[in-house]
This record gives sequence, structure tokens and C-alpha cells, in this order.
Amino acid sequence: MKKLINQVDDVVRDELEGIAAAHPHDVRVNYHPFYITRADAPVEGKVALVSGGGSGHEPMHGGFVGMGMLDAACPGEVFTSPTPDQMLEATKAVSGGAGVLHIVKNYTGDVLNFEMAADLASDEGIEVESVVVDDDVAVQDSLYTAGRRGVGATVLAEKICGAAAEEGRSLSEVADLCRRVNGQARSMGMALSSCTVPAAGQPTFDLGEDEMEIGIGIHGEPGRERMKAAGSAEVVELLTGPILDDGPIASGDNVLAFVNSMGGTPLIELYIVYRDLHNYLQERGVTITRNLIGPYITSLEMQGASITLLKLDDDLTRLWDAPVKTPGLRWGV
Amino acid sequence: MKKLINQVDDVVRDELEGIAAAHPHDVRVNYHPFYITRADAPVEGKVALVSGGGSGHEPMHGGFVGMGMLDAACPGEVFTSPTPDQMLEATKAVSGGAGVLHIVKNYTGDVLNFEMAADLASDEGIEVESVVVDDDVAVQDSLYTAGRRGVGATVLAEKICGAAAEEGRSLSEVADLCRRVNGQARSMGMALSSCTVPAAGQPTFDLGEDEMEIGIGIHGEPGRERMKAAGSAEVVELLTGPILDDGPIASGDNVLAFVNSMGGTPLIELYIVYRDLHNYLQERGVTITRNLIGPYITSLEMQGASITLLKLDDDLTRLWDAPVKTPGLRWGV
Amino acid sequence: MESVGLEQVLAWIREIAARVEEQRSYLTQLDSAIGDADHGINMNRGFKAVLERLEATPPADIAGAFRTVAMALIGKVGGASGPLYGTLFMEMGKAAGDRATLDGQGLAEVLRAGIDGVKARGKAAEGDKTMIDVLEPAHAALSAAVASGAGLEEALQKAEAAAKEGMEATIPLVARKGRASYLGERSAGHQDPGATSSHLMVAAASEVWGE
Amino acid sequence: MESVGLEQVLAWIREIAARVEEQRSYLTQLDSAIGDADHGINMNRGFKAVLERLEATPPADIAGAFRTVAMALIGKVGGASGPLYGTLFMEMGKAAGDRATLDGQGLAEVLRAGIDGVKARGKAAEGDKTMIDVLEPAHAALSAAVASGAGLEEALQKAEAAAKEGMEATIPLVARKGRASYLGERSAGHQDPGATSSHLMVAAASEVWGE
Ligand SMILES: Nc1ncnc2c1ncn2[C@@H]1O[C@H](COP(=O)(O)OP(=O)(O)O)[C@@H](O)[C@H]1O
Ligand SMILES: Nc1ncnc2c1ncn2[C@@H]1O[C@H](COP(=O)(O)OP(=O)(O)O)[C@@H](O)[C@H]1O
Ligand SMILES: [Mg+2]
Ligand SMILES: [Mg+2]
Ligand SMILES: [Mg+2]
Ligand SMILES: [Mg+2]
Repeated sequence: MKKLINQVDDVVRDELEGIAAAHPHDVRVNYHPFYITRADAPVEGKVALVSGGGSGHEPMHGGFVGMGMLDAACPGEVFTSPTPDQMLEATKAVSGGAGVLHIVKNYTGDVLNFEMAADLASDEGIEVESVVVDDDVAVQDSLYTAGRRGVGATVLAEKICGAAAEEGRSLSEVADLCRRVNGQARSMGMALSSCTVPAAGQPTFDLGEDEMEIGIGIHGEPGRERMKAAGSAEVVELLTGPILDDGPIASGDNVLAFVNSMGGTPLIELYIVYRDLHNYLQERGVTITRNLIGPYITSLEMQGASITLLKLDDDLTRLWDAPVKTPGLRWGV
Repeated sequence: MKKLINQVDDVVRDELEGIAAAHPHDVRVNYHPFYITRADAPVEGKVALVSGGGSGHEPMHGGFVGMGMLDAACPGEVFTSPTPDQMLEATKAVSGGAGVLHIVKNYTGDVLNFEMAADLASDEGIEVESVVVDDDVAVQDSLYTAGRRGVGATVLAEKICGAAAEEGRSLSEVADLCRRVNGQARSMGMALSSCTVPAAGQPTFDLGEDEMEIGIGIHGEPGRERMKAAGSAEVVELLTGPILDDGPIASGDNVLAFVNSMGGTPLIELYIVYRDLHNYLQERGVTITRNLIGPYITSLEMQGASITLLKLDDDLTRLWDAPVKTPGLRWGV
Repeated sequence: MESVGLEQVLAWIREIAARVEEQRSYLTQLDSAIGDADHGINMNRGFKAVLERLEATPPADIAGAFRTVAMALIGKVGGASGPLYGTLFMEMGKAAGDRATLDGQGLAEVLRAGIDGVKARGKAAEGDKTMIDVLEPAHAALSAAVASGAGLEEALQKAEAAAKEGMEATIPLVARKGRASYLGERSAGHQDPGATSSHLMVAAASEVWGE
Repeated sequence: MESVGLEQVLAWIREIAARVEEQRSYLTQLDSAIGDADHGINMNRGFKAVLERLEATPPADIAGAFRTVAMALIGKVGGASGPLYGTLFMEMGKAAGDRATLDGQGLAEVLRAGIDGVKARGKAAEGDKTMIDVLEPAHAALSAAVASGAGLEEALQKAEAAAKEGMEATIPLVARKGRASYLGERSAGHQDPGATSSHLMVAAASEVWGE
């Protein structure tokens, strides 16, 4: 394993020290327990947004803390959900009296830990609503399983709900908006290579020189299917077909197209993927009116990409365009 | 070779189509020959900035075209400098009557092709000044060699000079500023893995599981030295020591610290490197007052990082903070 | 022995910690196949914290020992196994109440309460390819043996055997809960990491209490 | 033959294009060791364009043929070799002027002009580990042979031999120009790719004109 890190056990703490040193005007880092808040938290009278999850997905979530997006993020160990005490302390630190929204990606660990934290926060008199994001069409949904994973839609939900909270919308309104974004977004990802969890020291899975994994998550899990590596246009079909088949997005719709790098795939390839996605959707009568292209929800150094489509309406578009100032996402200010 | 591309020979064109589709309001793409201009070019009365170089360094240079930075960028084939006709046409397309600055990275190919283009442009009555950026301390400078490579300082020079041009400074003022930035900036990079030029189909060099290359450039060239892979703190010493030894930056100075990913190294590692750089400089009395952290001048999917330090003064700081709106760098607007 | 007191409970917890440390890469490797390669790392981080806290503030009774384990796991493990094992010990602590010792009967009752807590939180049933596939049969074997008048040593041996069987029985299963469920059919053919760590706990009990 | 006309010049250019195509990966591989792994790709892209343009608009004379080659290389190759080889042929074209044929003497003059152009643009001297280390000795051998009254075939054979020697002599050199110079001492021990493509051109001439 070759990585630009120091001690394997210090990866998350060292990273947090880097974030604290790099963005002192935007965020504050708490070390006992680990959480990141915007520098001006708590914002009185504003619904506060708290998210979190395992580390290794940078810039998500810590890089999305700031004006117009998250009030706090709780980083767990690499690929391991954070613990209830982190979420509780972060929730208390950013609560501005208007309630706190927990944006939770649908993984058993994240869900259970946030559940415990929400119970504890309510015990302390803080009004908490939780929305679970589950947009990954690679996983078949079913009553009897853990359901779908939360992936790319999380980034979009955090941006859009963050803007709504800045506007002064109420907790239930922001929570409903979050559910709406989740309901109108679908994602699917693929990998050309695995990634190495620092503490594990070796790649989570091995891929042959001519193989790719389709339907991966963001934790180095193997995907639904292993197949022969294909070119960009074919990969776009393999990912976008299931997304469109799944429902909410149809011909005539305007969408936000989010082409995401898993961490090790460079921008030159993402733009080629975006071009092929643009053509694929155009042929099907779907119009891209907004886009996001880059590494925003990653899986350490994994090579690969994911596509997320969000059906847009005027309200969502306006909230997407609203100013945001975070280390990982910034415009309008 | 596994990449999200289509035909090897179409990589640059496909990428340009992706950029054109993604950023229609910010940039315009010309295909015969290849160049990218800001959508509102030419800007009357403003000094125009033109840069260019081989592709594979995204977002540089095409991603830096827009308000407050470049007026045009000329992408060559992967790692191959563009040709004089591209530079000439781009220069003509963005010339606003106040002269055109060519920002050239110091590689024989780039220098010779830009030289030819500048001659041709002058023949057509356009006033052109060229500044060659050569900030890479990994290469010993000498009268008898090609000199030092242009690397990270190029990104900083394009941002700062772009702001100066927007302010209405003259061609000679902007050119002098560019030379000043180059004179006050130093860089050095390292690699944990090689990269694969699409048309070559295999890694440019091989690195053992426990090896790293120190003093690499941005074209997958092997570096000055191969050594045993080390942790972040040690790598920071290996890169920053030579930078400080080289002169312009000393104890008591304020600097812009640019921690760059070579393409395959994820943000979680960059923040750890930034933390170690922050501590290393603090111990030596150098204060980081601005920073840039992420993949901005890359070498395809190479894993590794580079460090660039730019000595700041009030003028440079103000120009750095000025609004910029490009696909790859945006703030203040 | 026919019943265990605080000392034996602490010995059991220390034995679990030692085995987790020793099997951490094995557990992580199992998690690589159908999960995210961290189960051994998570459990080891958790039980290290358990030992520290038991050191720092020695519990007064069995219930206190279980509560300390629960709080350490909930606070340090994260992931799915943190809240689940945390709940297991939390509920065992509540069930232990003020009892100074637990005989076979008592152990079965306490374990029952713990398993019910895990199921309430995780919504998993037997056959979902989780720790439940080990905990349930272990409990069934333990209480059956106790009911038929077997001694603690024999009852624990039966429980360990049933746990082992349940653990191996997870191999062919298609996961319906946890990360492995994302793999669908591809999850079959691999032993569940959490079932493996649960078996480790039962095996530790049968060793330290089995005299 | 004792002198070459437009036909022979075109045959030579086509032979270069064929050899570049065939040796493209070899040239790229040499460039991987001390450069950026694109020399063969660059040269092949360039000479493909040369052939297309010669097809599209057949040149009227030798000077026109050289100019077409120059413009195609300058417009299509990029990198260092593009403007350098472009300049080589551009200057050769100027020197050829309106001559309908070139004898050994004429070839030497034209090549001299080309080499001077390359040196003026690239500032390289012999021993810098570049194409110059092949072009200069090739020119020296050619003019010496011609001066001593040798025929074109013999003169070209001598030039090729000198080019080969110069090419191999780049192996131990430490590069002072071009990308390879960034490697410092590490550039020693590798044959220079541009020297290799220059030898290819001389060898092509000695084959197609050497009857
Ligand atoms: N809903 C659930 N109910 C019971 N056990 C579960 C459930 N979900 C997961 N598990 C157990 O947790 C184990 C994984 O733990 P771990 O790897 O530490 O957490 P994560 O899956 O979050 O990385 C699985 O092997 C499984 O036995
Ligand atoms: N200043 C120079 N003068 C003469 N030849 C040079 C000079 N710089 C480089 N070369 C030649 O160019 C070759 C490299 O060409 P190529 O790989 O196509 O361009 P690049 O180095 O830009 O990738 C070198 O092997 C060398 O022979
Ligand atoms: Mg995990
Ligand atoms: Mg090149
Ligand atoms: Mg796991
Ligand atoms: Mg080259």
C-alpha cells in the first residue's frame, strides 16, 4: 500500500488537522469527538443540517460544511459510520433553535448510529428530523433487505437543502424537500480498480487488467456484476439505462447531471463520460440544464465513475444556483 | 490500460466536446484547430491571456478559461505541446486590441511552438508578449540545458495575471507581473505511481510496491531520483526543503501554499500533506496566508502530489482574491 | 463452575478482546469479500476501548460490566456492528439487573434479552446472513441443555457447537441485511463476518467458563 | 543514380513515413525511458499528415515537396520534434530553391541549411543528446565523401554509417537539451529518440537513392 499518509491509525485525525489549518475562516474542527461545523455555527433561527459517514469520500461530507450547505459533518473512520456521540455533540453545537435535519445515507451502520443519536438529541430537547437517502439503482429495493445505498444524491440534497435552510424554511419543509430530492434522483457507479482501506493495507478486491465492476457503492464493495472493461460510451449506457428504467426521469424532463469520479479517475476522462452522457440523454429527450463534474463523493483512490441524475423543477434549480461557500463547493459568493 | 475513454485517437476531441457541452455559458470550443476561448471573447480593450500545452493536465489549461483568468487555451495531444496554428488562431480570436500575453511552460516543445506562433501573430499585427514559467526546483538550472520545467506556478500565474488583466493593466504590466509570480514561486513534485499515455497503452515507467519517484514533472517523466516510499511528513520535507533552499522564500514571508494532486491521489491524502506542510513551514517561520488544495495541474491518473509555494505581497494577495469564474476555479462571483 | 460472577464475566470480556485482536485480519478479510473490509478493525478498536474503560473505572457488578462494554462499543466501533453489539450488551446489562451471579438459566435469560434488543434495532431475522444466525442457535442450544439439566460446561459446549454450525451455515446464504445485501446473489458463498465475531464471543465463554 | 529529382525526393519521404509507422512503438518506447512516451506517436501523426497533403496537392518541385513536409510537421506533430523537423525541411526547401535535381554536392548543401535551421531554433550543440548528434556527423560524412569524388550511393552509405554511429553514441550521453535533460545523470544509458528518428531518415535516403 502506497499512500501519502503517516500512521494508519491517525489518518482521520491528520486529515481533520489539515482541514482545520486550510479553512480556518469557513469551518471549525472539534476533536473530542470528531466533527466539523461551519465557523459561524450555531446560526440562530436557521434549520441546521447535519450529515456524516465514514471517511474516504472526501470532499463529502466535511468539505460541504459552510454557508449554503451543511452546518456540521461527522467523519467516521475510513468507510465506517461515525458514532452516536459525534452526531449528538455536532447536533448540539449547530442547533440554532429551529430544529436539526440529519441527512443519512442508507447504510445499516449510518442509519443505526444516527437513530441512536436522534433519540439522545430529542432527550435533550432538540427537535430532530432524519431523512435517509437511497438513490443507488444498482441495488434492488425490497422490503426484506437493507434497501438501496445512498450515494450521489446525497451531495445534491445537501446543497439544495442547505440553500432552503438559508432561505429560512422550516424543519419540516427542509425535510420534505430532502425527501423530494431523494425521490427524484437516481445513481449508479462503476469501478476500473479497487481501493485500499489504510488499516486493511491491501485492495478490497482485485480486478483483472481487462475487467470492471458495475454497480459498486462508495466503500470499495465489489459491485453487482463483474464484466469486461468497456469504453466510455458503453459504460454510460450501462449506468444510465438502469437509472432511466427506474422511473422518475423521463423524456421531456430537465435534469441535473452529476458525473462523479470515484477518486482516481481524472477530469479528462470525466469530460469524455459527460460528453457521452450528454449525447445519450439527448437521444432520449432528456435535457441537461445543470451539471456537476468532478470528484465529490469518492471511494479513496478508486478509479471509476458514477452518474447521478436529478429531475429538476424551477424550485430545485433556483436552490441549486443559490450561493454556496464551502471548501468543496463554491459559487455565487 | 483501463480508462473511461472511447477511441484512443479521439481522446482530446471527445474531451473538448464534453467541455463544450458542460460549460456553454462560460467557454466556446473551436475544433479546427483545437482551442477554447471564453464565451465573451474578444474582450475589447483588455489584455488577452493565452496559454496551452499538452492535454492530460486537466483542469489546466482549458478549465481555467473564463472571467478573471485565461482568454484562451490551446490543448495539444496528450503530453504533446500544441502547434503554432492553434496558438495563432486562438491569439487572433481573443485579441481585444490591448495585446496578448502568451503564458508558456518551459518545455522545449511548448517554447518552440509558441515562439513560431508569436512570430506569425506579430506578422499579422498583433502585439504579443511571451513569459516562460520555470518553477520546478527538481531540475538543476543551467545555461547549457533546457532549464527548469514549468509546473504549479503556471496555475497561480494564470489566476493572478488574469485578475490584473481584468483590472485593465497594460500588456507590459501584466507580463512583468507574470515574471514576478514566476520569480517568487517554486515547486517540486513526486509520484507513487506512473500514468499511462492513451496512445502508448502502457505505463510510462514502472514503480515497485515500495518505491516512489521524487522530482517528477507533469508528463509521466521519471523523476530525478527513485527512493523507498515514505510517509506524508517525510515527503513534505523532501519536496519543501529544496523549495526553501532555492531562494526566494524565507522565514518571515507570507506564502500561498498550493498542494496539488497529480490526478490519482484523493483529497483525503492532500489534506494530510497540507497539514504536514503547514507544520513544516510554521517551524521555519513561513506563514501560509492563502492556499489551494486539489487536482489542478495533473498528469493523467498518476498518483502523487506536488507542492508549490508563492511568496505573497499585498498586490499578489489582492489579485489572488479577485473574482474568478472558470470551470476549474471559481470564487467571488 | 455452575455459575459466573463479576470476575468470570470480566475474564470472558478480556478473552473476547484477545481473540478479536488475534483474528482481526481474518474478520476484515471476510468483510472484504462481501462488505467494506473493516469488521476486524472495527471490533478491535471497540474492544481495545472496552479494556481501557474497564481499567479506568472497574464496574461494581455484572450489569455494570455489560453496560461499560455497551457504551465503549457504541462510542468506538461505528458501522453496523457498533450499535448492534452495543445493544446486545446494553440489554444484557439491563436483564442482569442486580444479580451477583448468573447460572446457566440466568445466562440464557440475559442472552435472550440481548438478542431481542439486536433484532429490535437491526430488524434482521434468522437466515438474513447476520450475527443473528449465530446468536439464536447458540441461545437455543444453551437453554435446551440447561433445561435438560446439563451442567454449565456441557451447556456452553453445546452452545458453541450450535454457534459454529450457524456461522458456517451463513456461507451459502444470500444476505438480506447489512452491506452484504447490496451484492445480491454474489453474497452467497462467503461466511458472514458478524456471524464469525458472534461465534468468537460464544467460543470465548465456553473456554473461560467451561471448567 | 548520381542526382535525385522530385520523384526520388517523394519516394524518400514516403519511405520515411513507412519506416516511422513501422517503428512508431520503438520510438515511443525510447521516449518512455527519458521523455514522455510520445515521440513515435508524434512522428507517425506528422508523416501521416505529410502523405495526405502530398496526395491532396502534389508539389511542383523539390522545394515545394520540402515545404509541404515542413508545414505538415509544424502543423501536426507538436512537441519539440515538430518545430525542429519542420524547420529542418523548411530550410532545406529554401536552400533547394528552383533546382530541379540535387546531386551529392547539392544534397550536402541543402542538408547543411536544414541543420543550421534546427540549431538556430533549438540551440542544441553536438553532444547534447539530440537529433543533432546524428544530423551533423551524417552531413560531415556525406560532404567528405562527395568531396573525395565518391558516387551518391557510396556517399549515402557513409552518411548512414555515420548517422548510426552518432545515434548509438547518444546512449552514454547526459542530455542537456529537451525533456531528457530533466533527468540529469539518469538520462545516461538510453538512446535518444530524436537521434533515432533522424537516423531513420538518413537510412531511408541511402536505401531509396542508393542505386
Ligand atoms: N440489520 C442487521 N442485523 C444484525 N446484524 C447485522 C445487520 N446488519 C449488519 N449486521 C452484521 O454486521 C456485520 C458487519 O459489521 P461491520 O463490518 O463492522 O459494519 P459495516 O457493515 O457498517 O462496515 C455483518 O457481517 C452482519 O453480521
Ligand atoms: N533543443 C533541441 N534541439 C534539437 N533536438 C531536440 C531539442 N530538444 C529536443 N530535441 C529532440 O526531440 C526529441 C523529442 O521529441 P518528442 O518526444 O517528439 O517531443 P517532446 O520532447 O516535446 O515530447 C528528443 O529525443 C531530441 O532528439
Ligand atoms: Mg464499515
Ligand atoms: Mg511530448
Ligand atoms: Mg464492514
Ligand atoms: Mg516526447
